[in-house]
Amino acid sequence: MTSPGTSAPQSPPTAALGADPGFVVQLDSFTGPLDLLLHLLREEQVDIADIPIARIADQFLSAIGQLGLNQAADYLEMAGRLLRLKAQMLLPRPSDEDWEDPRHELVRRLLEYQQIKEIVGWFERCAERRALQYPRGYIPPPPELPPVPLTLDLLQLLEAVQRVIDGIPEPVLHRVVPRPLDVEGATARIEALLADGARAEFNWREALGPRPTIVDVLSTFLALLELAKRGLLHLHQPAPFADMVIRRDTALAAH
Amino acid sequence: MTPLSQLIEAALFSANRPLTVEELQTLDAEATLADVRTALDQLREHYDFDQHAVELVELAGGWQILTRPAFAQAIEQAQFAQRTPRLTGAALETLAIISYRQPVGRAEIEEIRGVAAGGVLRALQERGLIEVVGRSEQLGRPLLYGTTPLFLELLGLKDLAELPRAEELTIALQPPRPAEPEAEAGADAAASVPSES
Amino acid sequence: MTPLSQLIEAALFSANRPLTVEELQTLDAEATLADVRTALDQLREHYDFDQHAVELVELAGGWQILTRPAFAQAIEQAQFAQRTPRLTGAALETLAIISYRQPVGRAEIEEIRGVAAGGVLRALQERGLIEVVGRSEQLGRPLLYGTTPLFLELLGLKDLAELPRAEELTIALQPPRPAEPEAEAGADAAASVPSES
Repeated sequence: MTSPGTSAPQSPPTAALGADPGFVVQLDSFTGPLDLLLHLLREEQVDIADIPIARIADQFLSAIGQLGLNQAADYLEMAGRLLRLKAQMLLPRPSDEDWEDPRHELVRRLLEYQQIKEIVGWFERCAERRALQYPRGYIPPPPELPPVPLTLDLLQLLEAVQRVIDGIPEPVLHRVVPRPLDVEGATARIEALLADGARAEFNWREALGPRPTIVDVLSTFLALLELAKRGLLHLHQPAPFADMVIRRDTALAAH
Repeated sequence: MTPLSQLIEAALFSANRPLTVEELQTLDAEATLADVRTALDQLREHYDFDQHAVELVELAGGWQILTRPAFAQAIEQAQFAQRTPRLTGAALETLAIISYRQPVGRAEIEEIRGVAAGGVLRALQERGLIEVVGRSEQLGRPLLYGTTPLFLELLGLKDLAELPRAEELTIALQPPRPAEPEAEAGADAAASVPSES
Repeated sequence: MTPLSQLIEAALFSANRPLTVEELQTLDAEATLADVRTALDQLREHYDFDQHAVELVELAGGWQILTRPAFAQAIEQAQFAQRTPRLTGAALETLAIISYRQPVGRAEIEEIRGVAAGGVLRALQERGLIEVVGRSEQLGRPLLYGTTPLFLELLGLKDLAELPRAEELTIALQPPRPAEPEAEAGADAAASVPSES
């Protein structure tokens, strides 16, 4: 899901994000962002239905400050969600009746996840009980038996052929139809990167967006070629098969 | 011990997994399924009555001879046999989701856990605890997963119907699909599910 | 059954090798070697007297519970009967892919069916229906499989040209594409283009 290298490089959030020095959690012991979130809620002894989003969001961010990059994407997604909620909670409420709690979806997911955790607890007790019973340790080797005569006919084979064909994912072309090329979107992403004056060049993969599909790759590629043709950027490849590097056109930078 | 109980005992001693009543029936061409069940009962009672250290356990749709829990500590201390390695938290959560929602695709699992699931799914498949049971009709025809008999064996369950029902859990969230106890129907059920939604 | 015989039975059942009298003594700190020998005798007599299908055997300097030779034939027959002459669905589908796309490598088969193919390929090879026909020029030089003369014989075909055409399987799949195109693959393909310009 998170193929490293394709998504824009994400630096892990640093301790600067509202870290509480007295607050230490061992992230390895959590199975994911929801697990961590549940732990924080339990620590704070708050009601799941009425989460103090601002406080919890800050704690979540400080907790993931120590994250390794390979896990980062899953936790960062949740961090982003919490920050968005934090902002939404600060908005003035129209009236109590009309107000739709923006936390609703998060609460639903937390409850669903808690249910999974309860089942996990039940599984663990079952497995623990089962592990107290040992099967026979020595299993005699299976006897050497003459081969069983085999029956096979053409109809069986052709039925299998049909099953295989039925199971083949739709050809690529068909799947492209509902998601046409989005060269404009890709152009906007590239222009945003070019607008960042701090960097003279960047890897073209940064322009792909999160979780790129083949279509995204093609769109980005076409946009790059178009922008290069218009003289807005230079493309170059340091070595065969290496990633393309995008460089702002110096004329544009001066502009 | 009747001749059939003896045959069954010998077969169960020679197998490294639970054997079904149907498999045990092949031991004796004359025996009916009812005969096999009677002989299994006799064997179980015999082990209990004579206070053997082993017992006959119904497991994953079949029968297996296992040591009684009371002797676990002695076996472990003497290190004559090894305990099955424990599953990680991630693996257990994934199994929990699959066991209740099978047939289920990777995207749904990832949505519930909030974590990428590719590695865990592969590990569970390699351990033989889950298997591909079909393909979804949805875009890209993603693979659908279900649990295997080995999963039931690991937890010591007779069948999926032994899983706690949603109403029995403290968090009373109804899963979108109720747990289907028919493990065998996996592949066929997988193909028919999308038409329901 | 005395407590020591029970411990010994549990240990011998769960161990994967014969256990010596000294090893068995470690089960009970109070027991002497003579106690262990007495308990072993009791266990052996119990198995004999009650006509269990298993017996206590001294071999390789230790003790082991083994099924009695008298039942070996019945178990073999049952294991034979349990082997069906029919191929499983997975085996048939794999065979279908190989027959229409030979020579074909394992990766391609797995891509089409979306399931690991190692076990099925081995089974088909053991049954003499497929064989290794060469190696691919691709990275790692994977093995390529094709069907055997026995395959044709079973289907009553003179040669492969007599197979009914299944164009979807031979043509529509070319070039095979993964269900979910990995961004990596796409990126590499795209990245190699500019070098031409």
